[in-house]
Amino acid sequence: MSLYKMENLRAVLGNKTVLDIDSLTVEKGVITAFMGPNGSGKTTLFNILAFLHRFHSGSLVFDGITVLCSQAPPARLRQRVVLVPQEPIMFSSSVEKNVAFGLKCRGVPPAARMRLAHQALDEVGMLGFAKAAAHRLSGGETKRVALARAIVLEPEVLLCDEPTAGVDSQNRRIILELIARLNAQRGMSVLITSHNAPWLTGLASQMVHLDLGRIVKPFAENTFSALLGPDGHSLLLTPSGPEVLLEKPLAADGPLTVSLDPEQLALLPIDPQKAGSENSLEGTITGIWLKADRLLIKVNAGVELLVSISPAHWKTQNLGPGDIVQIKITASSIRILPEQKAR
Amino acid sequence: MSLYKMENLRAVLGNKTVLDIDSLTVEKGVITAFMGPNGSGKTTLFNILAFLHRFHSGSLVFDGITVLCSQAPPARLRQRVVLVPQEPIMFSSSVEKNVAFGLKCRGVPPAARMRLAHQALDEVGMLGFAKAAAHRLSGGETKRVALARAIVLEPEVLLCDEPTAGVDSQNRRIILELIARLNAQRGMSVLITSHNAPWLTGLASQMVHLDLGRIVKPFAENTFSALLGPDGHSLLLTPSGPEVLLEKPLAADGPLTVSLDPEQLALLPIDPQKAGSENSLEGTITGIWLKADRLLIKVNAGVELLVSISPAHWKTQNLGPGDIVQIKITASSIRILPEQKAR
Amino acid sequence: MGFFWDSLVSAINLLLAADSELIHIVGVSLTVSSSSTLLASLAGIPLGLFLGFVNFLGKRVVITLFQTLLALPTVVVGLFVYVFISRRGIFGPFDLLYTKTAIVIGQTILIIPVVTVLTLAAISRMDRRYKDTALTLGAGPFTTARAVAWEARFGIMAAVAAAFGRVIAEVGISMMLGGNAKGFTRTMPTAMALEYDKGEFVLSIALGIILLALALGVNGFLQFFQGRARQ
Amino acid sequence: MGFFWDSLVSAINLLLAADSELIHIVGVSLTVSSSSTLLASLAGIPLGLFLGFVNFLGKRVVITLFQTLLALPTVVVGLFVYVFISRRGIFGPFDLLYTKTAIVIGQTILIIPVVTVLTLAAISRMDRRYKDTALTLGAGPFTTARAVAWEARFGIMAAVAAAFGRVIAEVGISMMLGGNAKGFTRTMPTAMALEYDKGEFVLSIALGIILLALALGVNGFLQFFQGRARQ
Amino acid sequence: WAQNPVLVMSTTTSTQASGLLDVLLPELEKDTGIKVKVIAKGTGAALKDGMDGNVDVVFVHAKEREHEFVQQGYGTMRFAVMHNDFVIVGPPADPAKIAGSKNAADSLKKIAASASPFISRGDDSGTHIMELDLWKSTGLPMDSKVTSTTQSGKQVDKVSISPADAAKWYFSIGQGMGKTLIFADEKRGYALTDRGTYIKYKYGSDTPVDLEILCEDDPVLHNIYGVIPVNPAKHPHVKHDLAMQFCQWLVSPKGQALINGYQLVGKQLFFPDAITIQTP
Ligand SMILES: Nc1ncnc2c1ncn2[C@@H]1O[C@H](COP(=O)(O)OP(=O)(O)OP(=O)(O)O)[C@@H](O)[C@H]1O
Ligand SMILES: Nc1ncnc2c1ncn2[C@@H]1O[C@H](COP(=O)(O)OP(=O)(O)OP(=O)(O)O)[C@@H](O)[C@H]1O
Ligand SMILES: [Mg+2]
Ligand SMILES: [Mg+2]
Repeated sequence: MSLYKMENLRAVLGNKTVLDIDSLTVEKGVITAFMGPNGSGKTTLFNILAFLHRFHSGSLVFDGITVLCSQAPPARLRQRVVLVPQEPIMFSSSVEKNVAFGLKCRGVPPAARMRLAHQALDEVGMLGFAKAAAHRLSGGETKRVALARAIVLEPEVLLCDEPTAGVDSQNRRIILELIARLNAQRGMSVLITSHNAPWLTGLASQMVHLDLGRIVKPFAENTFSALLGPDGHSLLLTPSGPEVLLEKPLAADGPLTVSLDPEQLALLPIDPQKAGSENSLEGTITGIWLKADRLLIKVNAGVELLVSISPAHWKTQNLGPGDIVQIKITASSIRILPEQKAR
Repeated sequence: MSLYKMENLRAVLGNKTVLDIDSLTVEKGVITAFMGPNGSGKTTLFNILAFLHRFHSGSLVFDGITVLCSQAPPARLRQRVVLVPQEPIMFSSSVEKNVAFGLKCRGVPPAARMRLAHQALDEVGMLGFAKAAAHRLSGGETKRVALARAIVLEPEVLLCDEPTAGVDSQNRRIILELIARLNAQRGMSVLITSHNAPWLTGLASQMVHLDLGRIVKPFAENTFSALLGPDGHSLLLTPSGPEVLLEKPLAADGPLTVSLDPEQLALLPIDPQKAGSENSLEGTITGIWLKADRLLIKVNAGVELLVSISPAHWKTQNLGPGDIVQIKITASSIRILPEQKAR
Repeated sequence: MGFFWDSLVSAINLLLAADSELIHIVGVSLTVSSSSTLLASLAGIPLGLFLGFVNFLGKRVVITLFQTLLALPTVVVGLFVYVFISRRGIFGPFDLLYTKTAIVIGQTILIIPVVTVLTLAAISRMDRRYKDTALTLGAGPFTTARAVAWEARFGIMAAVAAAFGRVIAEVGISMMLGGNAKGFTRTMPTAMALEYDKGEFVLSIALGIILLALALGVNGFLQFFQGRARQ
Repeated sequence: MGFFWDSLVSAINLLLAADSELIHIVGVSLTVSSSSTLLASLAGIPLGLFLGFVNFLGKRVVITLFQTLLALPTVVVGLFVYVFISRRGIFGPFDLLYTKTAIVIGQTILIIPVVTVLTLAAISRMDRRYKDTALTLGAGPFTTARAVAWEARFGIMAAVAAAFGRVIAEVGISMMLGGNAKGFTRTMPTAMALEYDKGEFVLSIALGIILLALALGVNGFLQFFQGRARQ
Repeated sequence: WAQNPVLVMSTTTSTQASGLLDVLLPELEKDTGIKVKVIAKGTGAALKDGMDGNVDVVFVHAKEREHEFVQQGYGTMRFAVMHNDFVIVGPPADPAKIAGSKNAADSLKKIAASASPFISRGDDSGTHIMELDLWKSTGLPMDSKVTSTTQSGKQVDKVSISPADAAKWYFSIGQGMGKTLIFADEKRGYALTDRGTYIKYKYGSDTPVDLEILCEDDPVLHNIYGVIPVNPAKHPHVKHDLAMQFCQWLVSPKGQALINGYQLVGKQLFFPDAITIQTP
């Protein structure tokens, strides 16, 4: 079943179209991840999905209920959806009172609400701070209390805007485990944003990529700033690196943003005869990951490149970290991205 | 030469000792990284080192100048040190005016200051936003403009409190390259905090680990919450996992925090005969890194464990990502950490 | 300077004599101005919160009107209320003119705009995230307003303090609606105005000193609680 | 209600007649109250910023004193200034009594505490990071104060608006130090008080309506610029 | 004293400011048990209070308007209570040379001729009306100014008059008697004042005004006070019986003797009109 259904959803802030989603459906009961560079509209979208801010045109359907852009966001839906913002703010009272706030709004009696608040604080490892002044907490502590303040309400939908930014590595893991558990055990729908792709891969069952407010094909990895060669037929990935030939010539001013599809890159052992040949870069393997059923190889070639190959192919090549390899860039792997401009 | 020299530096906020540094020297002209869990006092320390907040007792010497705890932080030193805070705030004017602010304070004429501001904005990829309203930027955009606002001043010392949290992956790389360049080309001393250890390793030449306001031996990786077995002789790393025998019995209430030294862990191919034996865990290899001259192997064994081995040893074992291995935990690899408590 | 010295000595003498008339006047002043401050706060704080939170057509105009009402002259308020409560007015039969109640009504009208505008100013500078946080945690409009008002409490307290200062020193309305009747509706400022009219400058200033001492007491008391609340 | 209708019609008639006396009174009112608001802002805003930023022994006491001075009675201010500028006072030779300057002096003293306390309230709620950001970027105390004041500008504007409202409708000081001399120092509020004393209630309210219209104009003008600044 | 009947009276500021009421009212309460709530304001506003039924009795000094008040049915009857007199005061230097004059109109002429500052109350008070009558009797040219207001939908014109060509020296300040004297002192000018207020500001103040009586004893300068109960036919709620009792007490030998005996710094301020009392 679908939780959110958006059609032609547009949000304008100032006089800039910050969000422009043609069509997007978010499923119920799963974890959906929203990725995208800074300013791509993630926070704007979450504020709309939490019924806090208005949108400008288009349609939004939440669990079968149509939300109109012409009206103030519907207050009665807000009890079903809770947002943990990117930079949460604490009310200037104690930590436990902050966590109990939402329960109080829901009419939970004082004793029960303190018990539940302490339980939630324990989950994020902040129980020891229950009586501390909430507005004086450190950045990461605030983040964790804000999560506790949301999950204590056991909402149908939890919106987490970068829940782990600023949180230390141990607590990051605890938070991610907590989110996974809430989803698995209670069927809570979770929407999450992050710039940290690797750990999201295992967690989310749907990944939405945003750029300049639009939904785009993912290109999170291997995105570079590049210069067009003088004839428009080639690209310079690094100021000192080799040229890469393009399929067809381009006309552009200044630097371009290009993305290389990891699946379309080939990894070859170094061949002294062919050194410095066209469309290939040389680099050192610095890491290897397992991602779904593919291996991701990280190569430092002046810029860092990711190459995706099958585990079977890997075994045949007998390569390991520290080895020097050659990456072949096919013209079909190159995607030119629209340059990000203000207003 | 030493840039900062601290002795018995204590900071008390509310009625909690937030910082208590016995002795610490930060070198000039290098990049120093400060690591530590949430609430360990990183931000508090940076505010003191930027001469913004006072400390409570002890001594601080900056470049040969003694700063007294009994007096307000010395204003004249502030022009030499610039802080980029964890959650920067923008003045409600345009982005370029924000970046030019510090130059104006230094009496740079208007034309020059706009040129320099635009240059700095270009470095962090925010030139397109020069005329935008600074206080309306997204989280990551704010972070990047705040960095531009600091580097445009070319200070002797740059303090960056989590400069990359909330910044997208492409710009994260740009920022780190920028910081490395400022250090290498202009000899700028850089102090940086982050929860993201991996990339700091290559960047920083000194790493300082904080916990509960004190300087501690590093234990960034392999830190877990564990339960003491009923007799006090063994530890439970995962609720369902095997027990790990300790060198000597312990007495403790509730969960403990333990850290396993990656160097002291051994990686063995799976041995069906010895399966489930004491002090060993089974898991899947999920990643391999090169770090300095060692290989770091990431194993998912219910909890994620890092094992450090030599590249030579790795080659002999013929293992790869996806393979199942056994990790032997020696009693000497276990370190019990003090539990973090509020107040 | 001898003049101020004389006044100070007279003020102390007046206080030491604990004159029953003086005590009555002080009592009237305090009762009247705290009542009107209380009533104006009960109306003005919610009004300010409403203007800060709810968007409606012509809101800017309403805010401008309230800001204009900061310049409400006491004579206008006095006459306005007079028309209603004078014997010929609608509320004539209640015999309100020249009573403390009449002063309270007039003063409340006078300072509602003060409390409203300053409350609005206090909350309109609050971080928008306070409101959003309350809303997303499921708070209704009242709880949200209360949560934000709590965060803006020092600003709102300044609004109330400004309103109190305005009425405890107020002459015009107290004269017109209270009538400055000795033993009934004479307040500190009207007593001062009378002494001034009589040419008794020293006595007038002496009463002023006592009034300021009174205000100092009230403020010190509030500061003490603010200090405790700040912790 | 006929009374208010009469007043409104009279106000319009007065305006249509463009009576030279009325124009003079309006002129005096505007000159005097904008001068005193300007002077009080020049003193009160820096004072408020100072109290907000600089820590010194007894700061809490000084703040309490300023809060107390919100209750400064006009009679006290009037007499205080009178003692200095009357023919027998130190500044007697300057012949200031019963001039517009005298009113400006008195009104400025009256509203400095208003501007100070409300400026302090406005900046004390500002995010501490504004100050820290300015400092770390190398700003001196003045630039830092200016940067924070800029962020608190709407609160400070409310402070100034409150002060302006206070003086444009002020009677006591204008009477005592200006003397309400027709053609010289008569202001809108003193003219209203006079008409009230004469029992000319309709004329009094008519003047009040004109005064409020004037204040509305000033505030509408300010709102317009606020609106532009907000963009 | 909650049970005591309370009578509401509006009066002119001079009766209150002179301190006379502070002597009369306690005695009244002793004799009759009546407690008086005093509302002091200008003569015009005090009479208006009576017309609106806000008070039970008015105690003012504007003979013609008082008669009008009774004729129009607002008051039941007027009791003549007492009088004092007006004097013209001025700076000791006396630039208009009027010292010792017993002719008020003549003195004003000289003041106008010398263009010396003259401070007028300008507030339609009894004193102001008297002053304007004096100016009219000088035969000097007068300016009149018309202000139109609307009352009950009809246009009503108010005419205010003042000496012509006097912008430089004629100050109309619209304030009470005391303030007028202070103003005159400051401006080294002349003023018409009732004797009581002058005595108070000259001899009873810590900062005495530096003014001398320059013209007095002109028969036109009498200032007569009357007291009028508000008519219950117009305002049934008024305490007419108490008001009558109060008026009768005021004109009784006891009341008149108290008025006669009231002195400020050794000088008698008011002279009883209801009965003749032998002054020793
Ligand atoms: N009120 C506003 N007026 C103009 N532009 C705005 C306003 N608010 C946001 N923007 C712009 O809209 C864009 C989207 O902002 P948003 O906060 O949604 O980005 P984001 O994807 O959350 O970015 P980040 O990863 O940095 O948090 C940004 O470029 C931002 O500058
Ligand atoms: N004013 C204060 N009163 C009481 N405690 C405070 C105050 N300010 C900070 N603290 C506490 O001091 C500790 C250190 O805070 P600090 O901000 O320096 O941590 P940090 O290392 O920067 O953490 P993070 O990684 O979350 O940013 C935290 O536990 C915080 O709650
Ligand atoms: Mg965001
Ligand atoms: Mg921090």
